[in-house]
Amino acid sequence: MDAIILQVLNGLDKGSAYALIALGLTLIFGTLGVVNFAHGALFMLGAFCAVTLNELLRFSTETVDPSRTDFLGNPLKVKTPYVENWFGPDIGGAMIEWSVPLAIIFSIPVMIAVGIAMERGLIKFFYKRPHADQILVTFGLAIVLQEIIKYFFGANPIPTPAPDAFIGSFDFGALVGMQAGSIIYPYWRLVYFAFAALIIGGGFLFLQYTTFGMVVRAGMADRETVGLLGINIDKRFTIMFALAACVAGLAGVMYAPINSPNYHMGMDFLVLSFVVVVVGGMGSLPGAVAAGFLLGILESFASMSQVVNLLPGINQIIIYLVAIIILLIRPRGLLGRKGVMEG
Amino acid sequence: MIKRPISRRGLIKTAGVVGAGLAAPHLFIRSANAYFNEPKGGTVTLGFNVPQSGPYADEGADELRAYELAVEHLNGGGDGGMLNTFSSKALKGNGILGKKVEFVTGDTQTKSDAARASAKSMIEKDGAIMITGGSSSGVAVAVQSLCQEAGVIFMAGLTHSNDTTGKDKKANGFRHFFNGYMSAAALAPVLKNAYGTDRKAYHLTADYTWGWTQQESIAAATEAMGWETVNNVLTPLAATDFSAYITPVLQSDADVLVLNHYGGNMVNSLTNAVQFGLRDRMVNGKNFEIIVPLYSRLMAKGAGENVKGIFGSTNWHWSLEDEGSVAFVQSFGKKYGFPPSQAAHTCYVQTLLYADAVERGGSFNPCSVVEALEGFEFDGLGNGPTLYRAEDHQCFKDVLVVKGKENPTSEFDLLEIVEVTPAAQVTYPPDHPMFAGGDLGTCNPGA
Amino acid sequence: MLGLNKRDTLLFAIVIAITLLAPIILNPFPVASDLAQFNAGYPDLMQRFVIFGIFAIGFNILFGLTGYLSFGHAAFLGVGSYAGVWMMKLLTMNVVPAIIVSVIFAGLFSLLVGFISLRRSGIYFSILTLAFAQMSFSLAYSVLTPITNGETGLQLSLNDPRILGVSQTADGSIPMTNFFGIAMRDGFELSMGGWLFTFNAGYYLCAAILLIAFYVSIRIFRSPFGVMLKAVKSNQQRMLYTGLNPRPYTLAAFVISGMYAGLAGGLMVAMDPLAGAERMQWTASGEVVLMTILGGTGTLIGPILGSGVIKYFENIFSKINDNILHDWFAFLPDGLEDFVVAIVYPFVGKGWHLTLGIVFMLVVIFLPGGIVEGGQRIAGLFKRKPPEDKNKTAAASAPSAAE
Amino acid sequence: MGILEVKGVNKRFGGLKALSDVNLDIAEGSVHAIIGPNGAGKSTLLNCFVGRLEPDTGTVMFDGRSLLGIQPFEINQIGVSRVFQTPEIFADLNLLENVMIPAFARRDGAFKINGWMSVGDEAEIREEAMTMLDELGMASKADHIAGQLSRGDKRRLELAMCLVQKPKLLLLDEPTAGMARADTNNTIDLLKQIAKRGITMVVIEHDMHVVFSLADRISVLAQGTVIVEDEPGKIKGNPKVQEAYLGGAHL
Repeated sequence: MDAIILQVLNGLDKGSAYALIALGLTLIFGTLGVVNFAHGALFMLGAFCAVTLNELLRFSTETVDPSRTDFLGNPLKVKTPYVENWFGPDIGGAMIEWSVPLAIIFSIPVMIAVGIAMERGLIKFFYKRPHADQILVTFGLAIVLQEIIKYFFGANPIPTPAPDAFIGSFDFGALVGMQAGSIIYPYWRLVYFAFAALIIGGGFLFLQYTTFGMVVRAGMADRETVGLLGINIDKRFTIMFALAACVAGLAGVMYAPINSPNYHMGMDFLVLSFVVVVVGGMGSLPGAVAAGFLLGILESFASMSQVVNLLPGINQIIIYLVAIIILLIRPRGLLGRKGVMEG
Repeated sequence: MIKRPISRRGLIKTAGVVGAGLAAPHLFIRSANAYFNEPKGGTVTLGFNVPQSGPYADEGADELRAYELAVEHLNGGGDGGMLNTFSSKALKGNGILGKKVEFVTGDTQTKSDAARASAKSMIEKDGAIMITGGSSSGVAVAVQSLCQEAGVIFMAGLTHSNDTTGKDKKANGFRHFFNGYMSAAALAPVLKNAYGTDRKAYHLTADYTWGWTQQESIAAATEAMGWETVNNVLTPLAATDFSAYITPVLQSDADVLVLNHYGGNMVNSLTNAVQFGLRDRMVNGKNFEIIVPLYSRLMAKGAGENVKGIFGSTNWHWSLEDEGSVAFVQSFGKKYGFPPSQAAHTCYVQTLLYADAVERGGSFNPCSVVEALEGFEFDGLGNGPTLYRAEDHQCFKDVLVVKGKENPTSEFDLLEIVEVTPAAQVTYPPDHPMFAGGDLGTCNPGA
Repeated sequence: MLGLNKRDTLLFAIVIAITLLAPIILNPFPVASDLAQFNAGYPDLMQRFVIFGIFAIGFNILFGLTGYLSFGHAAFLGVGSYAGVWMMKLLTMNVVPAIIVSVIFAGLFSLLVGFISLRRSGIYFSILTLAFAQMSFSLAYSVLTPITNGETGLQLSLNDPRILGVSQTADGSIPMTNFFGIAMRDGFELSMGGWLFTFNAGYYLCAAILLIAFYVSIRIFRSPFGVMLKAVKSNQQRMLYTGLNPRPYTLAAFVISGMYAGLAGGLMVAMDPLAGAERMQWTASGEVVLMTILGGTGTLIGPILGSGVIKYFENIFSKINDNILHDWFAFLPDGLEDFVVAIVYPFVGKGWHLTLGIVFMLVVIFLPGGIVEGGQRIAGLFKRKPPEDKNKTAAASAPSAAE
Repeated sequence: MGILEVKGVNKRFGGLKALSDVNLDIAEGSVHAIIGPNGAGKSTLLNCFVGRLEPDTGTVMFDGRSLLGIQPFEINQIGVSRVFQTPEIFADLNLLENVMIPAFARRDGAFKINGWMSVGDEAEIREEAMTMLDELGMASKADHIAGQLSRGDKRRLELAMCLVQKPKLLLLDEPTAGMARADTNNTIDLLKQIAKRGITMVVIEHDMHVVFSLADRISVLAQGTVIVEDEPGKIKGNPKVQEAYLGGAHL
């Protein structure tokens, strides 16, 4: 029982990441009709916003400590971050420690700028082009983005820890009177889940209750008609794309403490998030979210050794197997509409 | 960017062209030489095949630095590094057999296909007489068998699977790096001292050949001293989030978690395990412990604070105090500004060992090199007295047991050496069951 | 000639000439010159050009004609490779049975995958094929290791129970792959002045098969069957009400292209008897998609050009390291040399992916029809010269009329 | 007995009764028009003939064979061709290919791999297609891409594609929808010529001018049921029809 609850939590957590990426992806499909293979790269850029801020805050002066030596036998250079010099070790240290939450603020303008630049500079020329061209150009862009990150940050993962306050686990078991320590879950992962819920909920409210959202939803239902309305649809598309980039970026920022970011993490997520979007149904926002959580939870359950012992290798293929089954039963995914991306 | 002395390659080749140009066009069959890719003229070409893209690119870059350093030393440049401490004095700093050493580089992408393509291009296009490098066992085994077929020598880089010198061993291939069995043999006594003999171990294992052989080795060694292996769960290579594999550990009565992972998998699984509070856990009245049998300093950096206090093994570490290691760290550190990784060390040493074997054998003929290396005993290259065993082409030398350092003084100072396990303790018979099933075959000079 | 019209015959003749002379054409620089780095005329790369050309030609029969975008074709190549290696392990080192078995197994596997995946269209079809390929890859890498030898890749060993032939040669090594006694590694070198050309038996076997594959593809493109496949892409509704059943047409195209992939896989192991699981990964499937689009989707010659470009970058650009750059720019004053090297270095060697990404973007932005369109535009500049000249490219890509 | 016999066809969509007890008997060689106000069920009925929809009850017999439970391409193969309201053509292909495809379909059946033949060598089919294009006045455009034609030309192309199959029954769904008057008249002339070849035609049409110029018989459909079936002359004055068309607008 405990094991199942824990796997549900794991699944929700994994699903949060899938859902957040898939949300933006399906939004771009639905409104702009663009297959964006660079969406994973946006997630990766978000994570590297956290890394960059962390490194900026750690930018240090060097003083020589003659009492100790470095690996070559020279006197050791001791680094003191500027922020600690400026604000004192307490506040400065806290700023470094809280770099991931701070990076949320830092990343929003960055990701919006990236989104606008991408849409205005590249994507908008591809609205009318075949999907194959869109795939090629966005895939090229994804490679370029990740190679740039690799050039500056290297290929190895870079640790980006959460603030100390979030290190440790929350004891659900003790809360409901079960044995202490039986169901514990790391704070930061709970934060991630809450954050995802907030973004997803906020996104839906925004689309449901604002004029902008109405236009977007109308656009997803029938792109041509909205195009005919012509109320500066270009600008809305740009904003839409920037928002999707921003959501992917934030998902990346928050993910950084869970797994140390590396330059190819976007590609790792790209294929899975495409599967999520399609299983959910192209262009369906609730579908993407539902499929994200569904696949996350199933993936977690398939990892349990009881299951794997029964079906060796099931944990390797569960997502794809489920995707095949769902697509055969429901031709347009869980909540997809007819005619979207079927041509 | 580091400026390198301009090679005279262009000059020499131009001279060669003038000579060749005068001759009439002529055909020749590939196998006309005494052996394949026999170096003609004043240079010899080595092929450095390392991952330059993909997750191990940084490790590959470090290997490449070591190779360039080794070439510099072989050609008499720099401070000579470990040439000065090497017990064999055959190398004179005038290249190999008087031929200037040149090199070509390629990208393995850590895929066996791409690695073979890259190695083939070095052999076929650039006339490389020896291929070396790599950062995974799959690639090492694939390239090793290619070199066997082509008739060139393969000096393996970082490869830790038992199979490389076990069931997939080849006469033309040599491994300096240690392996899963040796990790286990070195770790077991240390773990016994630190954690006692009554422990229940839970294994998470990367689901491919290297992971399996390491898990098998560790399980056997720890069970021999009284530990119980409660579970072994295979994790997909592509896994990035290990939470689904960590939470069942909480449910089990295990009090030790063994992470048979490397690279990105290791960073993530260790980070996740620590996130879930495993290290603060008490089970059966004992502190829960995590073990990472194969450590890499480059990768440990990615796990940050999480490595502190965690045991593992490593082939070599820059903080070793022996003469050879100090000389290597000095010359590497002066050139690049940071200490070398274990991968860099192995690659540097392999290059020197190859060059030395050619000098001693007096020929670049792969069969002569094989003969010179088989049963070769040497010292002064770090790791103490070392034997290249003839039966399986595996080096036997001291293995380091290390622990994540609690108070690092710099970003390189992540591991501290707990024990240097002497070679005798990690030596196994060539017909050990974990290494059975292969056949070295005979050396292939490719002619 | 050969049942082809004039333009196709010309195109085919050009392709024949290029493939046969490739060892010379691809080695334009003398061995000793600095530019020799750009020579691609060594056996392994030439074989790869041709093998991936076959793979892409086959993929184009599916994607270019029917418009169904498969993201899982690498799985068929992988299955073909495994089948081929097993054939060599169990039967004979002659490559012919291995290649035939590769094609058959890939065909059967693509029949299964196609039968299921073709129940859906558009991106749903793409994801179904992707899912099958990823499952194949994951299982081959792990659970199926007894059959596939997992991470390392399936390779020959010294004690294979080979029915026709020996397990090991007299001198204790693994026998070489051969074509009725001609070893694939054999060949001869021609040295002329500073130039060195390698004529390799394996390459010429691949080239011969490429020519057959290319010829078959021309026949299919020009046949009523090919027209039906184009009809599938154009309007399935109309097809259905015109008395045509689109499903078997699409399935046939899928299986044919799967067999081409298997042929490519079989040739890969015939040249180099190792089958790695990575060749089934989604990135490998993506690669053939990129090759086709880059070259020019739906054109005859485009896929071959696209695969050539990508393989050239992978094998040539990735080998340029900073030492070589310093050699090249040695004529510049020191400071300037360092500067130039610093500028160029991120794009070559370990940065070859970056250059490839940029090439993808540039081609698709400026040449929507791929490289073939680039050729057409260049041909357009010389439009004064009438037909012959234009045929070269126009035949390859003139819109519907020709294709 | 007619070539197309429809008996007791009923079709429901959820709570909505789209067709109720529809009976039709269409004589071979005749032009039969089905008219009726919007939502009367005309298109639903047509879709029941071509395998797109399956009636809940009832039978549809063509030339003695049931059209129910078989696929659209099978229906076409036994001699039923259909023209759509918005022309369905192969927009990426040229006109000649557009017409050759149905000709191949007639000769080779629903599926045949003839990948070794060259289209260029199929002189007979080519000839047939060219003749058909010529008859419809489009021979000069044979190598144009179909997608670039005007709407009227697309309609004619679609007709050519149907006619080249020499169907026994031709179903036309609003063949003049959205056409200018001149084009409409051309189309009427064309359809009249086709009728002379003895091809049975079923036409759904709004434009009464077209209906009365073409039809031999007319069925009026209202609220899913046939209220009147008669000759054109007698339909005009029928009060039921006038009522069906909302308060009796003059026909």
